[in-house]
Amino acid sequence: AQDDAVFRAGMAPPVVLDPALHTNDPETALNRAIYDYLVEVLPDATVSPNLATEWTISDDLLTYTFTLREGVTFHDGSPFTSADVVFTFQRLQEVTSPALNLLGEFEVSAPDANTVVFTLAAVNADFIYGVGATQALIIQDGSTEPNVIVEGDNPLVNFNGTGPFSLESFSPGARAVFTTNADYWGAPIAFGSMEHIYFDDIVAQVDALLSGELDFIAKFPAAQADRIEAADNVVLIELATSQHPVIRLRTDEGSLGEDVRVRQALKFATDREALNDILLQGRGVIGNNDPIAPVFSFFFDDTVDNRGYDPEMACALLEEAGIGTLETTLYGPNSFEYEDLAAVLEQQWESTGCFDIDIQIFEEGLYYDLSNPTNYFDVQLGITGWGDRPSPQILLREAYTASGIATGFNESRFIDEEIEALVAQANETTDPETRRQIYAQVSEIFRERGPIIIPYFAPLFGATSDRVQGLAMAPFVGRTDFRSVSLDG
Amino acid sequence: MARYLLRRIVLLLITLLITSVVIFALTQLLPGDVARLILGREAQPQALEDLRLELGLNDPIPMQYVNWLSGFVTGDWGTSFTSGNPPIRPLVLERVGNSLLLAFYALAISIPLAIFLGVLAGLNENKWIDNVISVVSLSVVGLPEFVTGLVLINVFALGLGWFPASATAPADATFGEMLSQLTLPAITATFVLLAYVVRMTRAGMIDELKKPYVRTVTLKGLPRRQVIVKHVLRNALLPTITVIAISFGWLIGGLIVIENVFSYPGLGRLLTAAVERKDIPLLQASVMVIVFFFALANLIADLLYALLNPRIRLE
Amino acid sequence: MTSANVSYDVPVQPSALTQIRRTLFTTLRKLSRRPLSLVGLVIVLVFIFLAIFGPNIAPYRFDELIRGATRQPPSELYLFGTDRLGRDVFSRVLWGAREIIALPAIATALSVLFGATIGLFAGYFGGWIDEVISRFLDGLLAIPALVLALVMLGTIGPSSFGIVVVIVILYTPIVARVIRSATLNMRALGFIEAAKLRSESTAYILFREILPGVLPALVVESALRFSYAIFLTASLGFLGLGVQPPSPDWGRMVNEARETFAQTPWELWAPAAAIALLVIGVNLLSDGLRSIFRYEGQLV
Amino acid sequence: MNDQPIIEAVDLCIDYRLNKRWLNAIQSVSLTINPLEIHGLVGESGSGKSTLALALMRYLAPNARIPQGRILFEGEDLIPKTTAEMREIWGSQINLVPQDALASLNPAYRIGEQIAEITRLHKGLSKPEAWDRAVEMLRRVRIADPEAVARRHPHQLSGGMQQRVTIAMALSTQPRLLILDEPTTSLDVTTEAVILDLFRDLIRDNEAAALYVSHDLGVVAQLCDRVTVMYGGEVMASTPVIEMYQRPLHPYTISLLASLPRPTEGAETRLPTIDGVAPSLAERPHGCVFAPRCPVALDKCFDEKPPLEHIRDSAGTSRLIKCHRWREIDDGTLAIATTPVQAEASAPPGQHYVLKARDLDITFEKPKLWDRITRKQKKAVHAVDDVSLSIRARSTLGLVGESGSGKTSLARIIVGLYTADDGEIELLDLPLSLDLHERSREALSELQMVFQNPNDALNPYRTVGNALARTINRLVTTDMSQAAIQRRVYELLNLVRLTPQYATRYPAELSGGEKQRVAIARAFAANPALVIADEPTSALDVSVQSVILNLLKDLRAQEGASYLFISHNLSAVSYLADWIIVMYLGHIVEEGTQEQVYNVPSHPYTEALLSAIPNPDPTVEQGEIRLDGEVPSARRIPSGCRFHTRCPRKIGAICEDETPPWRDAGDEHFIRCHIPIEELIALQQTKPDAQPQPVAQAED
Ligand SMILES: Nc1ncnc2c1ncn2[C@@H]1O[C@H](COP(=O)(O)OP(=O)(O)OP(=O)(O)O)[C@@H](O)[C@H]1O
Ligand SMILES: Nc1ncnc2c1ncn2[C@@H]1O[C@H](COP(=O)(O)OP(=O)(O)OP(=O)(O)O)[C@@H](O)[C@H]1O
Ligand SMILES: [Mg+2]
Ligand SMILES: [Mg+2]
Repeated sequence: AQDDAVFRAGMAPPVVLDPALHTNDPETALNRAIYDYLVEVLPDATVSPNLATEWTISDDLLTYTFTLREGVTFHDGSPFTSADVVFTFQRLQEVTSPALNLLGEFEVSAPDANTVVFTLAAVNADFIYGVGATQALIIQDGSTEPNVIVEGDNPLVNFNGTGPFSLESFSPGARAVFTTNADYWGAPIAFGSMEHIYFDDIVAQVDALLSGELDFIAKFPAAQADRIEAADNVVLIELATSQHPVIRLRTDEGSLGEDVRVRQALKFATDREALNDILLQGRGVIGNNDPIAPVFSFFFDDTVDNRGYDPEMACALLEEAGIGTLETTLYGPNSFEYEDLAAVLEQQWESTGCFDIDIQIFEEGLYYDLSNPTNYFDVQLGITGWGDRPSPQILLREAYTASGIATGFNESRFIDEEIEALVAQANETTDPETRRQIYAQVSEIFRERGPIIIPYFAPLFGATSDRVQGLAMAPFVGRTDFRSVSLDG
Repeated sequence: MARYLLRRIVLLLITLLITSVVIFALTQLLPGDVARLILGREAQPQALEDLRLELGLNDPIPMQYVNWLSGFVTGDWGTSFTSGNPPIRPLVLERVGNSLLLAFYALAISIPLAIFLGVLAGLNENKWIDNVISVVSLSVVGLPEFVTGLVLINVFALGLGWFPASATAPADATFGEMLSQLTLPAITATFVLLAYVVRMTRAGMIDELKKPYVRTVTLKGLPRRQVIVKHVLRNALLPTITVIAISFGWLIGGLIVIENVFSYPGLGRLLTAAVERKDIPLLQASVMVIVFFFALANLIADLLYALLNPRIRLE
Repeated sequence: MTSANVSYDVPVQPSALTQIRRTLFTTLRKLSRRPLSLVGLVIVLVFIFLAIFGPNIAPYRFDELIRGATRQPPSELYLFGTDRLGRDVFSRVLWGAREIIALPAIATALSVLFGATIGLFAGYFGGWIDEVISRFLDGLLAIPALVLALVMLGTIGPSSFGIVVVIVILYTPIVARVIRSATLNMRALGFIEAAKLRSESTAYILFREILPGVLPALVVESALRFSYAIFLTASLGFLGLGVQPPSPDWGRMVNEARETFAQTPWELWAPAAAIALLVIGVNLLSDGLRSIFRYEGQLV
Repeated sequence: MNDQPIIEAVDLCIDYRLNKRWLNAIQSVSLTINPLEIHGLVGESGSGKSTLALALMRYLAPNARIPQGRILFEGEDLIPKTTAEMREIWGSQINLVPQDALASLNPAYRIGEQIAEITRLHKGLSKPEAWDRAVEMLRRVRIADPEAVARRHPHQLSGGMQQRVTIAMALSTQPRLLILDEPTTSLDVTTEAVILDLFRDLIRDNEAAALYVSHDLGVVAQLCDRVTVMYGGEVMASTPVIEMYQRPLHPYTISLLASLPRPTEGAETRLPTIDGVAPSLAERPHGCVFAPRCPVALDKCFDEKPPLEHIRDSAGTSRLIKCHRWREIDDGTLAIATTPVQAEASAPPGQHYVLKARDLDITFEKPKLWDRITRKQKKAVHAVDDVSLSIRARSTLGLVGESGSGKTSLARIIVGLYTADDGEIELLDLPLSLDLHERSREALSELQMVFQNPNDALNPYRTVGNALARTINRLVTTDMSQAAIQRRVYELLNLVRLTPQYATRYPAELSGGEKQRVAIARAFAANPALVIADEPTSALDVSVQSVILNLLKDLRAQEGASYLFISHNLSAVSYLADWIIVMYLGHIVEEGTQEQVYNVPSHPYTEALLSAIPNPDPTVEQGEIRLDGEVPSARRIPSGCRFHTRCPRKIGAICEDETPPWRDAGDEHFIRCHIPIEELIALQQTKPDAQPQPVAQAED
């Protein structure tokens, strides 16, 4: 191992450090460096052993038994046991971690020091993903305040995990420095230390990468991808994911999209090819205006005859709906290329002659904040960014069923009996082919009356300096596994 | 003079108190739910409510203010709502250190340059050299900081590779590395300051050169150099000193844009983050520190002015 | 010796129009003697012209996407090139001139209005009224501009209205301070006291006797404030608190163009140069005005 | 010592560049100053005195040039010299004593350093030597405690001391020639008298020659050997001082001398005046520059510039003169009216009073809350203390006193611009509120004021006509039509001898004298019963001063108003006033009729004021009483008799302890002094031996 080699990753500053509650990339990156998952969910949605060496599922699909790895220690030297796992999962329940979305209702117990048993309240096909969920990082038994900085000489005592790195220093908003854990149970890490350097500005990250101050960055807009491709000391990573912007209309009573013709009109007025060309230089993939992305290749139905750009039809539909000219405001966050997306959409729609659109862009944090008077969830017509999900099922369940209204995910208030039934059906089947057929029907319904436009599925960009080897960027960038990385020179 | 000093300090404290109320009031108006901002979009309602209770967000607002203020003056600045809930004081003080470093560096570049240019322009009032200085310094100030920063990065970091493109200030950096990192941000700040100080110095020179004592000194037969350096500059720089001290205040808290462009962990960025996350204790503490330095800079400006100006010093 | 029965038809006071024309003419004549100020004047006039007629000259609308013409370098067809979305940068810059007038100029005008009124009152009355007003202004001034802007805009949300409010809050105290000290210098002058001795109302003294005298200081300060306002709007745009797309606000354009600077540098240069040029013009002009007022005391 | 002149200007011209044109400021001037001579240079403002004086040092403004002429300093031409070469001469051979002493000293350095600098440079003295020499020079200009003063900064000294410092500086290198550019213009008469004595002695002691620039013929007459009179950039005449006074040959000199108000003249006369104003650079006539204002100009004078002739007059005196008609004046065939003419007869003062004021009091800068908190013993400024006065109908009450004695404060209390702390005022037998806001419009219209500085008396953004019309509108209560107001405006202009065309002019287009006339017209707009004039002529040239004084006198006759006329110039007061009150540090010390105050007995303070007036007749011995030091600060008013700290006739401890009683010298002539009237009369008929003493340091 090159003990003095430093791996430097650039990212936005983390805000929520609690391993059970964090949600975004830099937070996850920090946590998974310090802690380990019981099982590792790989980008291709397969699950592999990690702190758990193996597991069995009972026939009724209600009991999961995990066997734990032996000889693992925490950074402070204390051994890792089943008590830690039980504590961790109970804490997830206590703090109502987002991981519960996948885990559902369960009970956890430890028959012995090396075994943990989960008992489910109902069958849940996603449970195993829940065990490997972003927040399901194993903390030490009794850590009531994990990742809280304390006053005094040793402010980082609460950052105590079994992970490949231990936190050496942490300056909020500036950087985190990790040293490799010499006693790590896994394969030894090929470099001496790791730094996460926090940036507020994405262009600054790219500049720093280009001038050799960083080894890895991700999630930059397509325009920056061109720059990186053109430079010779860096390597561009382009990952097709299910990440996408959604342009959605509210469909609840009294809303614009209550009338299906309005939903249709918007779709006809949108030239998705042009959007992809202008905003992503054609790097995106056009889908079917439903959340089933082409990356889910098996589930994606490329035979759906999606309705193309037809401005006359759009106007005719509006006329028919008795609206004539649709005057409204398009809201959006200032992340990714969404500001530009709004500007281009406005032009496309207005050029049909039957739209009159204003744009209102909010700072990302504010826009996604439900207590803000104008937020993504309440506006009539808005752009929302949806991150990568490992399966279409999660997206459908979260965003387009009745249960999604209470959780703030069903922003279009789209409740369609057929969809409800299809999603419930898909939830209970583990057979891929059945699911595929269900999803084909879902696509058809979205084509018919879906309240959303998905202009494209944007690729996820990442880049490394040319000395980085063995880095496999995860679709959820924060979960990218740096253990296998090595550095040349 | 002592009386003057005392009076100024009392006024400074009053100003700080007024500002603290203003800031506190403003933060109360910030939209958005702190708990949700902290826990994010996917947080569960129960978790949100727990957090609110824990942070004392349900207390009446005047009580929150009094709690905060009494803590603040006794040195207990509380803990941040976010990023591992660090104790605020060490965090802010660390950033103050960074900001001071950048401020001093920027001043070290800009002051001698600006004074030199200003004197040169003032001595050649309305001649071509004056016009050139005036237009050039205005041109650099006419560009927003993020444009000059961008250009500097593209030319000197990405193009020539002389300096790093970011100034992320690792704790273990050597002084040389630090300087190299801070050069481009400091130059960017210089661009902003330059025109202002140049014009002040120039105006000071022109005003002073018109005063009768310059004629007296010249007619004593003193060499021109001595007339300028010993007599005119001494008085002409008085208003400039005020401007410099005030720009120092600006350098501490006003470099938000530059800190963003170069990702320098200064007070400005800390503050921006605090605003975005509605991290009220952190926001209040950092604004108070910025206002303190701003007011302190003004105080120092006044004192320096008084000290160097016998008319005030000897009252 | 008396000639009460003689009547003359010379008017006692020329009409306001004549007076304004005369003032304008003298100022222009004096300005034209200073080459740099003349340059400033020309720049400002050109920009005012563009603000009025820019949209008429512009070949495209500011938000019009030209099909198949994204990222075109400057050419005869697209004078300043086209941007990443295929909008004509030249047209956007022309439209933006109006935008610049609309935001920073309106905000400056309001600050000047409020600031001058407050300054006149504080300076004229002095005493505890002045003391209270001054302390309050000091308190506001002690908060750095961007900090206040950040917190305020975080509060009311990024909107044109919000930006105007922020600029007004920031600049009113500054203008008030300048006008206050100018007024302080004037309130003991003979003609003010003469007005008191003929029992003029306070409002008359403030706005008819004093205001014309502080006007030069006000003009110069407004010019200065205006250029800072342009700057501040641009910075706010950078921090994500600026005006809304697809506005051709120059600050916004510069900020948007940052991301594609490597591919379409012209998209950044055109608005950046426009800002710089306007700031230079305004400052050169205000420099000129300042020296005219300073050395020659008055306009007529 | 040889006969070679110290400095000689020959046919010197100086141009200024204005608006891209070269304008002639000094036209073919010749001037010679011989060793040991004190040469006076007089002329109205703008006549080019300063330009010439500095040019003699070869010091020019950046926009000036010397198109022709020579400047010979001890025979050597200075014009071809470079500035670097001149630096050898500046400060060592030719030194300047500037006008505004405070502005001419660098505020940042100690007095001692500023003097020492020059001897270090030119005499090669070491630092301590130079410092010692500076202290020595301060002692020579009779500054008490020179060691301490040397360590002070300029602003810590009083005006008189500052002026002493500049002269100490100028003399410290024993120059051959001193240029003094109006060094006493901004000082009080009493201070001026002391400084002039000092100059006279020091210049003589140092065996230097001097050029003394002044607009005050009195000062020049008392100090100089020879006088050069300038007008419009040209030398009009150059004469030994006695000759200038006794046998002036140039019409300009004659008129100038005649227009000076003299203390001895009665109140019922008009001063001869010079009409018109001095021309600006751009509009100088091409004939004789003085022709347009000359009472005896011929057509020839307008067409042809007279030469500057070196002549010997009928009495054999050698003179320079520039006039076509000097011979006629010399041989007596041409006479120019110089005696004051009888004024228009006016009704004698009435018996009833237009104004009675009792026990007026005002205090400034009372300690504020802050001072009480910091327990700072801050003294208030007691500017007017227990002053009573009354003014009869159609009469003038003159008010004199040194700067800071409270004259302006008193005037402003009466018109209501300051609200007195205490006291009563009756206007036309009706009580008048002390607060301006409570005064009725009628009361306001009866009581108007003419301010000291004509330059800020009028709003620069309003025409003359508008200013007058507005006043009529506000103060004349009967409704007047627009046309009637307009008519009244023209009437008023006519009253102050301005043509109707002035109605459309802006103040910037008027000369100082014209502005003051408009201000006077404004004061008369509502037919006031009482006009208060606070030093209305002190900012004006001598020639203009006489015009304004005449005007005021005429208006009193025509309009039947009374005046409270304030001046530090006793001559001007005597010309106009029927009664006079003398103020010192907020107190009245003497009051009586004009004759009473001017004659024995008078208060020792009045005596000193009278003694200090420089008389333009060099043959008249100047009074010898000099007041030491400056007026004490009104914050620290001396105990007992306020004047005891400076009184040359102080009789002992009683003066320090007890407030002096009012003594009646007969016929309502009151003097506030411990010395009984008879003793005062006896004392004042013999001359006291006043010793020049070092001045005490100014306070603060
Ligand atoms: N630097 C200059 N540029 C242009 N004109 C000037 C300059 N200095 C003086 N003048 C003009 O030259 C004329 C003579 O000025 P100067 O100062 O010599 O007069 P003065 O007799 O000393 O007057 P005062 O009594 O007011 O001091 C005036 O009309 C003045 O306006
Ligand atoms: N508004 C004021 N505030 C404070 N002190 C004042 C004010 N007005 C006058 N004084 C002080 O009162 C005293 C008398 O001043 P005043 O102006 O009445 O004297 P004056 O005789 O008119 O003098 P001068 O000849 O200089 O005009 C001075 O010490 C002056 O400093
Ligand atoms: Mg002069
Ligand atoms: Mg006065």
